[in-house]
Amino acid sequence: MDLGLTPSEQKFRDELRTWLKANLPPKTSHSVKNAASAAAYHAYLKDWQRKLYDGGYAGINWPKEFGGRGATFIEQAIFQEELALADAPERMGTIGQGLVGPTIITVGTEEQKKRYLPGILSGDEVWCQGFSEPNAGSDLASLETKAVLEGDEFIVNGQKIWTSYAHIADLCMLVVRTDTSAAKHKGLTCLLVDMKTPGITVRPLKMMSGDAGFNEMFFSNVRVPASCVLGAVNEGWHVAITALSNERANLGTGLYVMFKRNLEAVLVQAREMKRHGKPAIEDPVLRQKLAQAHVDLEVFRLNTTRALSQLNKTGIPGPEGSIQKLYWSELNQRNAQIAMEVLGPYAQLTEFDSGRWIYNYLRCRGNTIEAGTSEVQRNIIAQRVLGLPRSY
Amino acid sequence: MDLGLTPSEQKFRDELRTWLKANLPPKTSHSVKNAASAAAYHAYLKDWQRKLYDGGYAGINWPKEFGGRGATFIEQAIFQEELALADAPERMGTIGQGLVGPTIITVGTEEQKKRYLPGILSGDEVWCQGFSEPNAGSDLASLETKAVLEGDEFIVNGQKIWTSYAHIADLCMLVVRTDTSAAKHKGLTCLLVDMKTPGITVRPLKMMSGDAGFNEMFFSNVRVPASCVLGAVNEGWHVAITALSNERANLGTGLYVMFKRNLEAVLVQAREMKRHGKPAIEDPVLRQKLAQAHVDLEVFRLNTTRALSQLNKTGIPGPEGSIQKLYWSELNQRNAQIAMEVLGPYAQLTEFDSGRWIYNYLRCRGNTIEAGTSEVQRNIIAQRVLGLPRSY
Amino acid sequence: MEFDLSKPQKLLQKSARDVFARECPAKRVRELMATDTALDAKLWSTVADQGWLGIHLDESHGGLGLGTVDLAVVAEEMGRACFPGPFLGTVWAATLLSAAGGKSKFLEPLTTGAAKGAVALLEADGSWNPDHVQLKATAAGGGYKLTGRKAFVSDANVADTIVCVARGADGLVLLAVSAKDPGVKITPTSALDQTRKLADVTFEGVSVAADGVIATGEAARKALDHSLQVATLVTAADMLGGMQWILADSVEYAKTRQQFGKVIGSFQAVQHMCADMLLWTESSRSAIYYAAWALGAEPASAASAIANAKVYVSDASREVANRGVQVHGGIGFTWEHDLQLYYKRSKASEILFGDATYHREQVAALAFDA
Amino acid sequence: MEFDLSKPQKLLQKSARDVFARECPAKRVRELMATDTALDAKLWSTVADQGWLGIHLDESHGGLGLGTVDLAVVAEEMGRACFPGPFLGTVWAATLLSAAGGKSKFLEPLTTGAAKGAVALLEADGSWNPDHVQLKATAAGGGYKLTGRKAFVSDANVADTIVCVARGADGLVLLAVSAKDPGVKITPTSALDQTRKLADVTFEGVSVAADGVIATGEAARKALDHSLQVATLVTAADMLGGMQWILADSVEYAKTRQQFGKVIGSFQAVQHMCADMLLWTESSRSAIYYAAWALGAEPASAASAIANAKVYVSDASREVANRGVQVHGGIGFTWEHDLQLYYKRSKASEILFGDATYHREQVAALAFDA
Repeated sequence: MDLGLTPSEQKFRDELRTWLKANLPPKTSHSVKNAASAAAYHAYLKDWQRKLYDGGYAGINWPKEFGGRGATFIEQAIFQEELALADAPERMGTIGQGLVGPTIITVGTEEQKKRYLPGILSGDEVWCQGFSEPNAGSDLASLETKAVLEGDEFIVNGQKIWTSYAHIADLCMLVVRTDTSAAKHKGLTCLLVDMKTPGITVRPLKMMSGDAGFNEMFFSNVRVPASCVLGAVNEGWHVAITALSNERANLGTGLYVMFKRNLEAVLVQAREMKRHGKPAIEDPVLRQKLAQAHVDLEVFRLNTTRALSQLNKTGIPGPEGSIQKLYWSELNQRNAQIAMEVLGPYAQLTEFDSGRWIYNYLRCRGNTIEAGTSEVQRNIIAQRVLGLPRSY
Repeated sequence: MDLGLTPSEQKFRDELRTWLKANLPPKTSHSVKNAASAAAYHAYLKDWQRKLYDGGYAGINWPKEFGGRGATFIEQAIFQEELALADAPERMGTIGQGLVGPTIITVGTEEQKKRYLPGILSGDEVWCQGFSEPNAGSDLASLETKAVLEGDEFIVNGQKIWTSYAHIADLCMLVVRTDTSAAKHKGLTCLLVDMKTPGITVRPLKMMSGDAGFNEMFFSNVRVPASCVLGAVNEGWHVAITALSNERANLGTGLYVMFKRNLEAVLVQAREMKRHGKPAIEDPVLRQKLAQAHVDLEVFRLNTTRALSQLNKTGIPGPEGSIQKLYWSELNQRNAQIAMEVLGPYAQLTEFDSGRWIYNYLRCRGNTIEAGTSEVQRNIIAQRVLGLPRSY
Repeated sequence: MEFDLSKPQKLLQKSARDVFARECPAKRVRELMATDTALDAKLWSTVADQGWLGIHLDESHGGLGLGTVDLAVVAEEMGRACFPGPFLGTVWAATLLSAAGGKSKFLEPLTTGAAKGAVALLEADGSWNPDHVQLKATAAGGGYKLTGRKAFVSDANVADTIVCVARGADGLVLLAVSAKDPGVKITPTSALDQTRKLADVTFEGVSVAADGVIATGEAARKALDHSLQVATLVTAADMLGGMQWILADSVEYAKTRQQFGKVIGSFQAVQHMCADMLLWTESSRSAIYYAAWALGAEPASAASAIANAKVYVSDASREVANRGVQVHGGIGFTWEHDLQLYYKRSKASEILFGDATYHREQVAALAFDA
Repeated sequence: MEFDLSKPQKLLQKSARDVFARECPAKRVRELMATDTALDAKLWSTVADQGWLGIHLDESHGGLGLGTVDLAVVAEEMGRACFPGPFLGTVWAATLLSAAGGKSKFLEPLTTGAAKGAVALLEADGSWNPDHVQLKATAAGGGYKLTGRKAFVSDANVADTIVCVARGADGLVLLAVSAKDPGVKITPTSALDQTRKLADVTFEGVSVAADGVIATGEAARKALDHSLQVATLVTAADMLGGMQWILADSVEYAKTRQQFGKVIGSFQAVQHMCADMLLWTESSRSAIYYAAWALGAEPASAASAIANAKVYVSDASREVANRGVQVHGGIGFTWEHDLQLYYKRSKASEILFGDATYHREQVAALAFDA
């Protein structure tokens, strides 16, 4: 057991730090919250992705033959951590690089690899992911969006929901039903769809916070060439599962830094806010809660590190990802509540501290729902890790 | 809404208090924990039950025609509360008076009423309840103890478990399977069995605390006259459910006083124990926990009172009993944990405060299991109160 | 003993529920919360006409002469409807003026609906404990001069009358001012719950004449404490109505939404969430109804009953709201679903008059230190 | 970076597991716990022969020269086996003597198994904070005189050597005495966990010669703090082994026990309990392994890593034990089921070296006040 970095890991980190110091763009005042500046914000993010690409930091865990860096999972984690520590801009290419690209590498044709991988790495093409539907949330296999083959084109009709980036994406990894007579899991196909194809409508979906974090996508007689099938026809379930376990392999290294920053910001408040006439940080009751937040976060870091170390050996993301997901989603909710308690009446003000606390408190409710509810994660752990029989 | 007692309720309480002052027996040094004095202890309890009977306080909610007092549910609750407040001895006749008697009154024959009810009221005959089996805990309908009719006798073979009082009981309300070909619920019969019948063996069952709170009962070719069927043959499920809802109607008024006393005893400790060099009761963190214990207990009292008031109107114990059971069992576990935290290292000593804290901590684990697990209670609430569909 | 609403109280409940169902559906709530005031003049006069603004106050003080249980019944229905507007501020102010003797000229307009009210208590430290009030009231003539800032004042943005809790030479001073008085500056603040607005109130050397002096010293504290209990009750009952809505809506959703070929309400995990929601809601009801009763019938238990209730309901209401979102899944997390209205109002109410931690300390002081 | 046991550590783990499976089955645990000492001479010499009593100590101090991770590996297996006897007291005492310089004549017998040890820290107030130690050590000749009472001393009933933490004129004093020294009185106390015994130790004017003075002042505090960290690690790792046993046993039971015509492990409620048990167990493992590593490799993080681990594990272990009983139902609540052994040991360990609340305050001091 050695939790220190190996010399090569250290070298990777040091080079990255040096690179970041030289290449990190200045902060932008643009943001998606302001429709007027959203376009400028996206251009800014595209520039950043291009810079990462030019620096050799795009798709860092992809095999070298596909333009990646062939980095280990641990280096990937270091990468995410360093970006977060440097407060780097978000990466618009995460769905392409983390989810779509690796899946194309695994099951795509040579043509598909040539056509799509470069654009993912350079950030020139932004991807979104069309899995969930209004009636297929936790139960993905129930999806109803249909694709019928006519000649060498699929005609797609239906609706997707919870699609991040759909409003700016160039391409979509879409799962559709191609065989309605087969059993639920067996009639699905994965399509790589150009978002400019006629018949696609994207509508922003407002969250309870009032922000538009997701979209709905509507497909009306959208024609997709048969060459855009990823994997085989009616093998879409397998492709989707591959994509999702690639996503889970991420394991939340970047999240840790984000949560840690939140806690640090709460501590800043706890030093300024008063409780019983003294700084809140000195209040024994709040100290207990803040200490628990600190412990939970530290355990999250350690769980993640341990899982990464495991993944680094086996190379295969397993159901352990469910443990991480379950842990961080509930941790983030607990800690958001603790933040509210520290802030007292200030907690509710939308203008206080740029409204980050309210946003955080409301946003985190989605954590135990998105990417598999906590209930589904517990089922997965019980059944696939502990070997208990299916419950339904 | 009026939470004060009505004049007649007040009169009942005042008379009872007066009676208790005159009739409460002195504390005994005997106890079941000491095998040598157990017999003396039981004699003491029998005397007490006899005294209650003579005073008109046995079966107080039974109809007057069967020797009861015809008291309301609220008077019954007052009765339990006053006994607890006076620190009266436990009532050995609870199973007979609360569970068996009311069921005999509802479904028994005239002969059965004449034969059994007087002994229950006077306390001359102690009852136990043979429902649970090793393979039929939460799933009562799966019980396997068999009874086969031979002439005018049933021959009983099988095993029961978790039987309180079996080692001293004179009679047992036993549920057995009389039709193995019928669906689970439909082949059961309830028998009233003399515990002196040859073939019955009782073995004490030690709890994890080391105390023998329950028993196992073994039946080997036990012959029970057919006249001892309570209700109809193969109608035992219905009879058992009637008995259990009579038990639930109890709603835990006596428990409240017991829990309240526990909390008061914890507070006494919290005033004496030191934390950070000051009385533990002044420690802000422990104060929060103790205050929560106080609130939870108060809410339990109010829930119980409200349910009683409801029951007093409708007369029918409903699934709301599940809410009370769920609430008090989990409350008692939380508060036992708080007690342990207040006591610190003293918590674990078997000689400290007569070992009551360890006993309480271990014993309360059974609360969420006995008389229907918390999981079963939540199922009942979801399905019978909220109308959600069956989950299995 | 009868632990249930009386027949007239049940009629009142039904009548309130009908009024809000008719005049304040979710669509109307959304329209109103998008405004600066969240106030609908017609809806407000309906409430005023029913006498609900002074339902629990003596007839001699312009009230209906019913009790705090009746007030709780109305507040619960407001919570169930997410009723927008300045009910809380107005009732709090009226209760305070009534508790201080009921002689103030400011009282009657509040109970008749002619004026809206607010009580300015909190300051920059956000403490609900009146001991921490620092805003200065300097005796001047027969009245006072007020200088300082109050924060998180419920309904101040539409209030005609603001009762300011200030510190004078001899303890607390309660001073009623008109929102239009020179030197009174009201700045709305944008907050989570858009159905009940908050504002900062600044007093820049505001002169309060003798008839604005409501109470001073011990009398002021006593009236303030009682009014805080009543206002906390209103808030807790409002939360109960919200919990009831969320529970009912979640159970309904669980009965119809299908996943994995079954309605989700048949999954044990969902069933158990719903069962817990019921347990918390009904336990809250017990605590709140009892507090409402004690506040009228057993004043010696009132402080403790209110603190108990606010501890329990603050946590229970949050958990019910959280489970409500979880049972709904993604849709419960959207702007378009009405759950968000209740979710936010619940959170704001958790904070109002002190959260569970604050009231646990009150409970401890009352129960352990006596 | 490699966050996993090394190959030799995995071999050690297997070897320890095999030893305890062979020589310390539950039946033997039950026999031993019914004795006054919980000590099995043969089992004890097996452990001693393996070098486990000083596995983490320098070879120059009579140890094996491995690290705290290896110690944790052994302790985890002891927890999994509910290993009875004075391992904790002996390792704690040996670690303390080693940390204080390793020169004491009392040290080697502890690591070889020739002597059993105990550290007497707690007093009547039950505080784990060394600042609260009051027992007086009065300088006398080259040594000290000890008078006072220590409580809750792990393994004192069979200890040959007792290290007493006392207060001298210049701060803490660590004094090693023989259990047979005149004036040392050991009174066993009966407690929840019968596998690891506790005792009161009274010092009635006990004379400690110069060679019994282990350390004083700053040096004493430093050695004590380090030994407390190591002993806390041993306890936490022991808890981890227990959690692992309870989890495995509960999952196994859930796979076979039938109710309502199905194995109970197919019910979502049971599945979710088991999933939570796994989450708590694995998270505890992360926290404990990290603390074990930091204690050796990154001393600056050790205090914080240990406090973090004890916070997390104290709560997690209790919850795993509680869920374990709940999954088992009635049978898990009986004396005859081995779950009770683990249940009680878990609770005793939760208390040992301070519960979660105590360590949360340590975490806060280290993380927020620096």
